[in-house]
Amino acid sequence: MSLQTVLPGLQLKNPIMPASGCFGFGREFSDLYDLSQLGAIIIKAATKEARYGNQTPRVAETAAGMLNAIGLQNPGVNAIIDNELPFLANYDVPIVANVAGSTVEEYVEVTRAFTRTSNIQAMELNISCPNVKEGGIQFGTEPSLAKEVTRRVKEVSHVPVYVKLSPNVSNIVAMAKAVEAGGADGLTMINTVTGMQMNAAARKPLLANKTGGLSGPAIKPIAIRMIYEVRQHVGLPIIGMGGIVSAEDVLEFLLAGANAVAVGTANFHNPFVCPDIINQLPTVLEKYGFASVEDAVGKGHENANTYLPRT
Amino acid sequence: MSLQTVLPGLQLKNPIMPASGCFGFGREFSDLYDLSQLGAIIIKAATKEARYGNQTPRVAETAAGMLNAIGLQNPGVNAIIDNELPFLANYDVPIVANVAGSTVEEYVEVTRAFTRTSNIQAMELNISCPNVKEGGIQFGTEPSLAKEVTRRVKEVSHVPVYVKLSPNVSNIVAMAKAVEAGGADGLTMINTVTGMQMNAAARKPLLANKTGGLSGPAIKPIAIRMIYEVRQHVGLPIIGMGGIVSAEDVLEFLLAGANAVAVGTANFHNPFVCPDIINQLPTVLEKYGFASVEDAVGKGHENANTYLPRT
Amino acid sequence: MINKLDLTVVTRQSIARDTVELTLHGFKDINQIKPGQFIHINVGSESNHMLRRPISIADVDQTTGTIVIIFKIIGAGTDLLSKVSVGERLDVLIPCGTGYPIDQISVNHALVIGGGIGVPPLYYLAKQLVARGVRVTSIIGFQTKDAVFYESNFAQLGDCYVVTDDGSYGHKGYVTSIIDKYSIDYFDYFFSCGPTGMLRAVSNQLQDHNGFISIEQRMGCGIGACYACVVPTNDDTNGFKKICKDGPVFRANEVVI
Amino acid sequence: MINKLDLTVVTRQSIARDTVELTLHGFKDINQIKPGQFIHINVGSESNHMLRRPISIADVDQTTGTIVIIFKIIGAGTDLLSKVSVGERLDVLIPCGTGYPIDQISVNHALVIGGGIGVPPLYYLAKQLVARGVRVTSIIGFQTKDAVFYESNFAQLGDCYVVTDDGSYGHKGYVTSIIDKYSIDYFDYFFSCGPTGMLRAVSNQLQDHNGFISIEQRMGCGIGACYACVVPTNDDTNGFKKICKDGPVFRANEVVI
Ligand SMILES: Cc1cc2nc3c(=O)[nH]c(=O)nc-3n(C[C@H](O)[C@H](O)[C@H](O)COP(=O)(O)OP(=O)(O)OC[C@H]3O[C@@H](n4cnc5c(N)ncnc54)[C@H](O)[C@@H]3O)c2cc1C
Ligand SMILES: Cc1cc2nc3c(=O)[nH]c(=O)nc-3n(C[C@H](O)[C@H](O)[C@H](O)COP(=O)(O)OP(=O)(O)OC[C@H]3O[C@@H](n4cnc5c(N)ncnc54)[C@H](O)[C@@H]3O)c2cc1C
Ligand SMILES: Cc1cc2nc3c(=O)[nH]c(=O)nc-3n(C[C@H](O)[C@H](O)[C@H](O)COP(=O)(O)O)c2cc1C
Ligand SMILES: Cc1cc2nc3c(=O)[nH]c(=O)nc-3n(C[C@H](O)[C@H](O)[C@H](O)COP(=O)(O)O)c2cc1C
Ligand code: FES
Ligand code: FES
Repeated sequence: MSLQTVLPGLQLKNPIMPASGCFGFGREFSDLYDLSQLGAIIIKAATKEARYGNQTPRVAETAAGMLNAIGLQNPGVNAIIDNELPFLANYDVPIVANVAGSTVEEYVEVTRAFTRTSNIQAMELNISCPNVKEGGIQFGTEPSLAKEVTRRVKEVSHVPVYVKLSPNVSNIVAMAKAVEAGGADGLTMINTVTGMQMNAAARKPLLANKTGGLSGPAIKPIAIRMIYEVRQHVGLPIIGMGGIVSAEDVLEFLLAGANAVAVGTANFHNPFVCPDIINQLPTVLEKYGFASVEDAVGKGHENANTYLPRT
Repeated sequence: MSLQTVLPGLQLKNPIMPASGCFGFGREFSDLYDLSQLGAIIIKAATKEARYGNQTPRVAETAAGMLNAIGLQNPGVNAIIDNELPFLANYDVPIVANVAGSTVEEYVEVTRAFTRTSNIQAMELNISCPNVKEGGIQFGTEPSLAKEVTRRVKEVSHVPVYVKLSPNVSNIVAMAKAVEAGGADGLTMINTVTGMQMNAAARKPLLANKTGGLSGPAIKPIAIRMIYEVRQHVGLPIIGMGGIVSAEDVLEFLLAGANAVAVGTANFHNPFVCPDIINQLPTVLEKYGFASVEDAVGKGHENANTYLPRT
Repeated sequence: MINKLDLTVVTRQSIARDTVELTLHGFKDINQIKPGQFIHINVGSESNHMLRRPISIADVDQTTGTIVIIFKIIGAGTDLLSKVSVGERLDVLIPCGTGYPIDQISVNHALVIGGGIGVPPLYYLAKQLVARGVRVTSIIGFQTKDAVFYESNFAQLGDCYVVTDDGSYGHKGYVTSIIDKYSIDYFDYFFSCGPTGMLRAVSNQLQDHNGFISIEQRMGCGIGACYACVVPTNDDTNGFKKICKDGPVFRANEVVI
Repeated sequence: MINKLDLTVVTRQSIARDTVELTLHGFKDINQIKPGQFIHINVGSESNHMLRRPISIADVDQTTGTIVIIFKIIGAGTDLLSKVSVGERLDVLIPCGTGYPIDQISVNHALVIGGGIGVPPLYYLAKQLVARGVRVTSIIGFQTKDAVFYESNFAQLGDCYVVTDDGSYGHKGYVTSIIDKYSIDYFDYFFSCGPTGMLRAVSNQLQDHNGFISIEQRMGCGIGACYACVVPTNDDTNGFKKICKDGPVFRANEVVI
């Protein structure tokens, strides 16, 4: 059975890729299995300079999920290009760089920095960061800001740009349309849902950062709903994510309209989750009567926009 | 230990009440235990006329939660006043009516209808309904609409009005401030998060209504975060809800700034969950060093607005 | 009155492919149970399984004070339930719903028609009818040979026809074909439980007969409080019934299926 | 290299209040394990417990091919873990982290200082030191008498002082008071594991000595990929270490605690 699928910049052997921030730069997982099995790898966020991130504790367990407030810790875009990407180039797997920043200028600079490497095949624009210039409003919750940062990044990027949508919005379709208007080549969705846990003994929020991003199966219904809604109105390819732990979950995302998927938090529960899902996917597709991955995409809709690859 | 707490219109023996829609009008649960044990009861939504609601299936199980799309099925405000409230008046427990509508006028008419009964002590304005006149925009996601419907309802209401906030918004604080400006006496939060589940065999969304509201422990971190954020900026009393299943959960809500709580979905898993929590609450409060319910409220904050009862 | 109880698993047996029979002990008032009622079972914590699972009462043994349930493993909840060990306890709501009103009707010869996991509640019904001197003819349908269960139990109570969709056992075809083939029209009431498609076919074919059907729907509370399980009534009142409380048993054509 | 394995529970024993000792079998390369390393344990499904729990390796038995872990029940995860039965299998990542570098240092007399659930990893450390001819003095601290465990195990390896916060057993006070009281300064390395407050006090008091400490933090992946468990280094480089991979053992004063 064919698991292949072609998205802008990405020739995927299969639609499964680890999500940004849950797989580092692949080194640790490369000790566990051959990374060339993966459809692609989305690496940890890159900012202009190295960032230490938030204070610890940075993670908390929640019902069917977890909260994280890592705070974009990363060695900076240049160190990533020099020290991490060459290692990943040893594997036969497309790499998606995750780009973050606090100002439009930072996004643009990180994107420009990446143009000097041929070791990435696409970029994922993480617009869930607060915009320091706009007083901390998130790029990802204000359509006009999202459109603007997409447009500016597209001007300098040498690879297709996927914009990663935040679920913390009243109207996800408006956000998708805004980044489409900004020239996005694709969407990835969803990022984490902002949440909090209290530490009753300490009488304060458990995470040092107070709030954190909720991920895992708890948010899967939110992700499916948002992908379904966006697919009704927007024709861009979608890489879906949010709570995937099994091949059945992947099928649910494909039916909702995702063209491929990313697996985040589940890597912590089972570090082999990505190859496990890749192995089980053909059986699950067959069980439900699908002949290939592409055959299942969007089939949960009566009428919907479809992404038609430009081949 | 004192579990008492006083909120506008509500003299609560304890801070535990069943959430709207998860307890009907109390009849079924009255066969299981004495309803007078409860802090209060929030009854099922009332609309002007009887409504049948959505097609079935109306519920689906999700990881640590469920989706529902009941669709405000209810016998209409007059039948509720005549057939349901007199039964509840047999118990020594404050009743909160949940008011819903598709237009501002419907909210006002339902509220006005309730003025002929003395069997309710407060109202909860369910502003998560789509406004048919405004093309289906939810009252609960647009601050100006929320303010307007609050103001209009307050004009006619004979009891304090709590406005129930929807979590499906970019900025929950803006919503809380808007309904405060509209004259709300208190807040209840959160309503369900919009979600979806796919039925792979049928190749369509599992719920007949396609989308449904996500509730249960899965959404607890979202509820805690929103209550914490609102408590930082708004001084209204808050009845917190979203995923409560235990007395520890209740404490988490109190620390985040809730003055009392409602328990929804957990009633389906354990129909005795409310009395169970009421029994366990003193032990849990004591374990964490609190002398009463009111002693714990807002203690998870360094600095926050507090609701000071006007006594 | 509905009770919340921990019942002890006394026996656990696989009786057909993916089909498990449990005997449960611990409910004192089993003589209260009406055929067609169900229990609402907690299959896991709130994190694993927020919603209980409704399973019909398939038999009641007054002497041992036990009840029997029979269920098919179709998803995560029934899978977990199938793994309980003898001696473990199950948290259940019992008894739920309104059963077949056999004491309110006068019946001489009953036709009992079950399909798949709709068969279990009909067994206790048939036993109760026979105990009241009613002659019982039963037609029980399954997908395939491996799925057949309780044939001999029904056969002990009267004529029993078994059908399978694929003809791998008993008669090939649907339960309705048996009614035609053997011109079964000498009964005064029919009682049916099974997939919606089957219930529709049965209700259509037997529209000139009195009868009762038992229907399924996804449930929340299981006690009548949440409006998850409603079904419109088949009249002009715009009315509705709650399957968990007013049902699962309804007069044929009482509700829209 | 880290392995994901199902280890079989060989013994399960309560050794102090809320404190459970498990012996686990099934990891072939146990001679690879360094004292101070941990295993990352899956305690439930993704719905129940998304995150694994890190627990130190307390002992390794080359002859039976087993490892020992000792943990305190402090929350839902350790509670579930405490309920495993002998014969059940635990899904673990093994071995995780970087242990005490005892083969890279030259040591004659070691002072081992443990507090509470920081005591377990020090037992395998002490055994390995003794096996290398090192003299070992140990100070182990607990909250109260009921919580004390492994006193005789440590006593068999050298001088062992037990302290309790409330004085209900052994010496009253903190581990640091023993060092003062008995003027323990004749060691060339100290090795410590326990609550952060204790590690700070020990590091302060023994700042003129060489030593190693083992620290805790809430973890995500447990293998170095997620940056959940970082700790800043104690120098001017603005650097950091990952506790799950570079640690949990660090040179005293190498990181900011
Ligand atoms: C009144 C009544 C009596 C029943 N009696 C029996 C019986 O005796 N034997 C038997 O095998 N089955 C019976 N069923 C069906 C049984 O409830 C479902 O097969 C079971 O709930 C499936 O749970 P799951 O977790 O395995 O499946 P999943 O598909 O994983 O369940 C997901 C959710 O859907 C619900 N659901 C799925 N299928 C059904 C269904 N057919 N009816 C109602 N809810 C469903 C589940 O309860 C759960 O909330 C009965 C259903 C009803 C309403
Ligand atoms: C390297 C390392 C070695 C450890 N070795 C041992 C040991 O040998 N024996 C022992 O009893 N304990 C040990 N701990 C602590 C142990 O991991 C926690 O007690 C345990 O994770 C608590 O889980 P819980 O579900 O019971 O508690 P909960 O508080 O319900 O756990 C909630 C979350 O917080 C995390 N968490 C809570 N407390 C801690 C903690 N102290 N350290 C790290 N994460 C925590 C849990 O892993 C989980 O993700 C060690 C911790 C680390 C980091
Ligand atoms: C620990 C952790 C770190 C993350 N870091 C990033 C990041 O750096 N950039 C980003 O775009 N998303 C990040 N995410 C979000 C994930 O990529 C993903 O969108 C989200 O977790 C939902 O998927 P999941 O439920 O499968 O984890 C992170 C998530 C987690 C749990
Ligand atoms: C089946 C069901 C029906 C509900 N009906 C209503 C309703 O009629 N009006 C309303 O304001 N909220 C309704 N809610 C939302 C709950 O009152 C509550 O806000 C939400 O479920 C979160 O709490 P929980 O996680 O404890 O269930 C309903 C929830 C469920 C699960
Ligand atoms: S399941 Fe709640 S009313 Fe029937
Ligand atoms: S726990 Fe993931 S890096 Fe340490």
